[in-house]
Amino acid sequence: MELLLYTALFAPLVGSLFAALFGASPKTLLTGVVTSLLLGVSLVASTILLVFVISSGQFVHVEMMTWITAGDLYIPFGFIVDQISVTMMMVVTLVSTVVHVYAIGYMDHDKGFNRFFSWLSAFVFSMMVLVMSDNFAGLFIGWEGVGLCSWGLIGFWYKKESATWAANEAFIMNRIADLGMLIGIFLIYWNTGTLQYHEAFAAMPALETATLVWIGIFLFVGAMGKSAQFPLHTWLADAMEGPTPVSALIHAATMVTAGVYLVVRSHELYALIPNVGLFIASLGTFVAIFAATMALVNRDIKRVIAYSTLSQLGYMFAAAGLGAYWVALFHLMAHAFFKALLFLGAGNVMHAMSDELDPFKMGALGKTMKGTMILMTLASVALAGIFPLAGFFSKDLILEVAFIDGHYIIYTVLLLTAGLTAFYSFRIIALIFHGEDRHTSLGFHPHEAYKFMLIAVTPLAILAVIAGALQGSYYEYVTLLLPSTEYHIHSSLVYWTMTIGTQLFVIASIIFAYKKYMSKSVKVPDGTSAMEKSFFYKLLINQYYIPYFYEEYLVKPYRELSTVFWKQVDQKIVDATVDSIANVIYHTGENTRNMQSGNLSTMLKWMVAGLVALLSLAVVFGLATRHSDEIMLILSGLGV
Amino acid sequence: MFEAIAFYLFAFLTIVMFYITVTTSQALYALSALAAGMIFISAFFFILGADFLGAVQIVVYSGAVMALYAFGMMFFDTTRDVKEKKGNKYLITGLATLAAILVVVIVSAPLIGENISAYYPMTEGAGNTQEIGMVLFTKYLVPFELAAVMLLVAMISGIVLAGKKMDLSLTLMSDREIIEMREEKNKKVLL
Amino acid sequence: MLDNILSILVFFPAVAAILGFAVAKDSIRAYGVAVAFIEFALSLLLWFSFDSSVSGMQFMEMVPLVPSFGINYILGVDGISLFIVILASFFTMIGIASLGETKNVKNMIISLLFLQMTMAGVFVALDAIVFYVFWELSLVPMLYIIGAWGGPLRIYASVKFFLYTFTGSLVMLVGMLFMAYFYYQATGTWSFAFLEWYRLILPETFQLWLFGAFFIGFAIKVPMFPFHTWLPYAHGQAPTIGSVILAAILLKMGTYAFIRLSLPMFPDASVFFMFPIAIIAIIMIIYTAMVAYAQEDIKQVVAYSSISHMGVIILGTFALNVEGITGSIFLMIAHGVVSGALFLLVGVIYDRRHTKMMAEFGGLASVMPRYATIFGIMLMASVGLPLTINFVGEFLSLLGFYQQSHILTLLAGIAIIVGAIYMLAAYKKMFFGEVTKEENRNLPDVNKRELVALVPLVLITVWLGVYPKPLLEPISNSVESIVQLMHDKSISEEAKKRIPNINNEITIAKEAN
Amino acid sequence: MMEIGLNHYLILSTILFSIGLIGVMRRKNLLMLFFATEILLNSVNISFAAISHYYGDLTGQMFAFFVIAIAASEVAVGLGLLIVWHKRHNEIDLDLMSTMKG
Repeated sequence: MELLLYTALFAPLVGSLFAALFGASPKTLLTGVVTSLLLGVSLVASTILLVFVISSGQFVHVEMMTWITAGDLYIPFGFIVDQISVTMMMVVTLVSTVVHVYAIGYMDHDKGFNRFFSWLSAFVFSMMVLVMSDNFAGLFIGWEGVGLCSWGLIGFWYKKESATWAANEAFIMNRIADLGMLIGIFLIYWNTGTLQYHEAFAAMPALETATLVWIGIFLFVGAMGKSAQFPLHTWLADAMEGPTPVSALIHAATMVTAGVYLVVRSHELYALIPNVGLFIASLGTFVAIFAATMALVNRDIKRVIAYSTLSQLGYMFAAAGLGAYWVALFHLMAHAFFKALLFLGAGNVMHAMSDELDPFKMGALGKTMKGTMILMTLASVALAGIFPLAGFFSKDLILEVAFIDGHYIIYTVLLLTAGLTAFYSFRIIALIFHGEDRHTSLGFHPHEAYKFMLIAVTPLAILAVIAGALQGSYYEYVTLLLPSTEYHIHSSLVYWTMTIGTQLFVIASIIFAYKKYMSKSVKVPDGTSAMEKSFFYKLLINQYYIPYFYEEYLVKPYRELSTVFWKQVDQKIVDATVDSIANVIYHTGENTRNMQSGNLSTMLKWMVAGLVALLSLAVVFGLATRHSDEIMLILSGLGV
Repeated sequence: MFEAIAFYLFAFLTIVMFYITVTTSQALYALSALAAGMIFISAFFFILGADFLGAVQIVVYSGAVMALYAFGMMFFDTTRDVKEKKGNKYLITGLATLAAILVVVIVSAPLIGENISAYYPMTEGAGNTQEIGMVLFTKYLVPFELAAVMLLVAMISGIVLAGKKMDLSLTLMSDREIIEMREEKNKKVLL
Repeated sequence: MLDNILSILVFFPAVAAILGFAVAKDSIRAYGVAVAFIEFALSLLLWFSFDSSVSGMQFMEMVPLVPSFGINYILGVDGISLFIVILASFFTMIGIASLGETKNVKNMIISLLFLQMTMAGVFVALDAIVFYVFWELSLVPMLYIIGAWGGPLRIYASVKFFLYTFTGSLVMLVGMLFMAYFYYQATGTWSFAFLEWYRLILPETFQLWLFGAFFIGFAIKVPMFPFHTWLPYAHGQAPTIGSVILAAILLKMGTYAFIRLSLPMFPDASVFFMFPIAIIAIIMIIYTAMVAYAQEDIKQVVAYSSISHMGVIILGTFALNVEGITGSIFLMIAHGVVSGALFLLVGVIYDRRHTKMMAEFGGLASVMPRYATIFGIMLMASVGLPLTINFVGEFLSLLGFYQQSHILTLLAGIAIIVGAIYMLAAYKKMFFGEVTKEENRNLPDVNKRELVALVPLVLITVWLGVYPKPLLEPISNSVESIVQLMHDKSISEEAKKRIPNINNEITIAKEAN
Repeated sequence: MMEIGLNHYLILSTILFSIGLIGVMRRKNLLMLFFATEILLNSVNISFAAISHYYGDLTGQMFAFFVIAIAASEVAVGLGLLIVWHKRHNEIDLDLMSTMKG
């Protein structure tokens, strides 16, 4: 089993290094194929591990080697495969294999083909480290590693100013959160004396609640960054500057869910501090609706999907915060499948439309891109949570959890969000694939993507459809580790009313979206319609002015303050002080030069003056030594 | 009693003479006053029982040094006034007094403060000259010889320095000649 | 041979430098590389024969110099100094090997070899006077390197560098003399040996004053805010090799001296000044990082980033526990490698374009992909990404200080944010975007000679990031003994509380097992 | 008052020393400068002799003796230099000697 573990872990790294060897050379299909194959190997290994974990109910735990030791601190490279991590491993390897294969087609014409695969595989490796590590430090390695790869992949087209800007923004925002995470790790170490999960969690019940609350908060701050929770959410939408496979893999299926993974992994901690959990749930709920509203009006397909991701992450946090960790994990898994599918579909559309992203300029693409249309519609249905697709099982469960726990506000908001989700999902579906043909007049000639790309994504489509069916068995095995809170609404009447009510609400939203955006009156907006002039539209299209706020009140002041520090403080105060000391000495010399007039008479006078000074000193010191005892007495009296 | 009268008398005379020396504008007066002062100082030495020192004082100062000065002055145009720029009189006096007091304080402090015993006590029954001879040629033999060498060196250097170009006499030259000579020299310097 | 290996390490380069005057100009480069390589091999030999399990001094040598005043020539090495010595010889080798076209190359190499002597001397000297002599001597070759091969403002920069650090060291010298005098008062014999000074328990007021005197000397060297302004000038004007050695080794002298002298000699004062110094360190971290962000010259960015990182090192040092001090020593080495590499990288581009202004570049990633890759790796190391060398040190330093103060560590942790900001901004300006300047379009990528210098650094960066144990173990051992010494020596309650008692913890751990 | 003690001599010496110093500082005539230095030396000689007398120690006299020797040498060399200077510049005014201007 150890060998399998290492295979699953290091195969992507080998792939990455292999691709890196060709990094600077022109495109070779080889890199894409090799990395994909190695990921396939990793996927197979993960699957075998999954089967092992399911069948035996045991963990696979290895300690590869020591990483850091100093004093009492001991951090090994340790890896663990248990129910939680193997779920994540499956999600990661599966989605990334699909994305790799897809990307061979997608990045076909790109000059940085080899570089792309190197980064992408490196990302998978980091993600594997993140989920498989058996301690917080190892988690942090993966945590930062995925941040790095995300930086490299968002800024993959480094000639584009917006891409590099977004890459830096993502990295820095993540760093802010990572600081919180780091502090959380420090707190854990100094309070429990270890960073190993099982030891640390075992020691936690003995700690004071206040300490636990701080640990919980700081770890969650880390999770907020990676999972782009408010107020650190702006980077995710900007990250859409990266190639679409990247968006599918990193910014939908895997990396952004790392925060959720962290909370799930630390469930023993959060179970001790339900108040923090409630805060997490509230924030998640807020982000769910907050992001969904922004998705309503956006005119960029990828951004809409990004906001949708954000919204779904909110759902996951809501579930995790309320203590339904397995539900969160389940939704994470289901979401990974259909969201990656959605993104990859969007990638096809983008390709077809020569990187045009405005759905209002498309319309009726369904005629030329049937395969993509089916896939995306499927993903959207799953996302909207229609029975019997994956989204229904996972999302409905979250609503139930909120309802049963008595958090009706959370429930109501999440329900509302479910409607919004359905609306914006089908808004873009309708705009892209149905309605009037708006693109031909703009000079676009769309074409369907390569066949193998479509085939590559079918596993995701299948999973998006059937994942819900796995709920029962999934529950069985994952609750071996996670708290087995099963949610049953006692009255079946209430249960059915709720479920059917939700379904009807969602379907109504979908129909509304279709109605609105399939009509022939849909035009490319030009900023003249009444809706576009309304306050809410402006608020939403500008993302609640939050990026503007960050730019104006954080970035700019930082830049200006930096310049002030350099030009004013460092040069005009600190350095000038030093120089002025030197200048005083220099000018003293320059001025006293006149003393050396060369006039013997004057010099004699100075000589006498000097003699007097020296003699006086001699007398003073003579007296001082003679009376040193008395002087010491006086000085000590003065407290010197 | 007699000692006191002698002290005050010679003290007064010495001070007056030296005062004249530093204040007069006539070099010749100054020289004469200085010579007189030197002789009066030797009186103190006699009073203090340092007979040999007194004799040396008269011989060396009033005899040798004064004679040297007198000869030296022959080279100079002593009649020509050197322009005395009057500085701040009080400052100079103050500085001078302060310096003098400090010197004396430092020198005398250990004497007053502690009872120091004689390093080379005077020998009973021997005359001052004899005593000096005994100490000088035993304990201070090396410094004495060094002083002798030093005097020799000084003598030679004096001769060499003063004896250069003895054939030239500025006093006998006309002003024009002097100016010409200077210019020549400046040229050399410049070259 | 092994008995005198430290003396050989110190004086071999000096002797070689003197002989170097006789070497022909054409072959001086090969000669320099050979000497530096032998020196490096010797330092490696030192490492291999070093017993990691011993926490005290090893390879001690002693020759009396002025016995009546207790001035002796004492050398010794422990886990704290070992790796800095190796780093010094390593960088001298790398520096000479990568030396580009330079005028008066002979003088440069001879200066570097002399510098190597002083650097090795500082880190192995165990007698205050010998230490001071090497400490001051190190200024001379550096002064010459900056003054003779520097940029347009080189005279100003070199004089500033010299006078500033020299002033500080004079205050330190006064402190040392007073320390020796106090030792004489207390024991009746004169001694300048560090190990004997360690044993002396000073009254708290004396500790405070002496700590202050030493602090000024060290703080200027580090350089700590607000004594840092000589550094940007020195780096800005120095030739590449000068900056590399300055950043990699010379700055470490200050932080090393804190650990070697201030902490074990003045434990109470260290505790007393812990928070003021931590606050200075935090100002250093954030303030200089912001200043670095505002720079237009890439070399200045790296220079200011050095100061910022030195702040973390100081913070780790004053954590006063094993984790923190071990981390700070490791970070010294890490920072040496990374900033040295960054300065080399800046030198690479400067050789090609003769400018260091970032506005002159842009889009280099497509022109010089290998250069961009190495720069990127070093940048990520500088930012402190896990599995690079810097992370281990930064993590341990901050972790250590967290025990002392939570809030201050949180503030200091901003380092990882601001560090990312200026580094990424600089990288973006230089490497991303379209190639805008015509001159940049055909720049050659890194050549073989540069790769010889850079690749080992990259390898070390990753190797020690993944597997830092070979370094951490001896360092940690030696640090434990110092921390224990501090705990035992400290007088005040506060200090006893702040400085952990290792023995206790070890026994507790054993019982628990 | 009538009993002459060491202090009297010291005071006298002080006065003479002051006079000498005043001369050194005020006179611009180089020759006068030499005279003033003679006064300084002599004033010190008086103290030496007096201390020697009152403490019964010959060292003071020895010192005075050497001082006289030095004074003699000084005059010899000094006058020689003075003569050279005068020959060259035809003046012995201190204010005109300023080649040492810094």
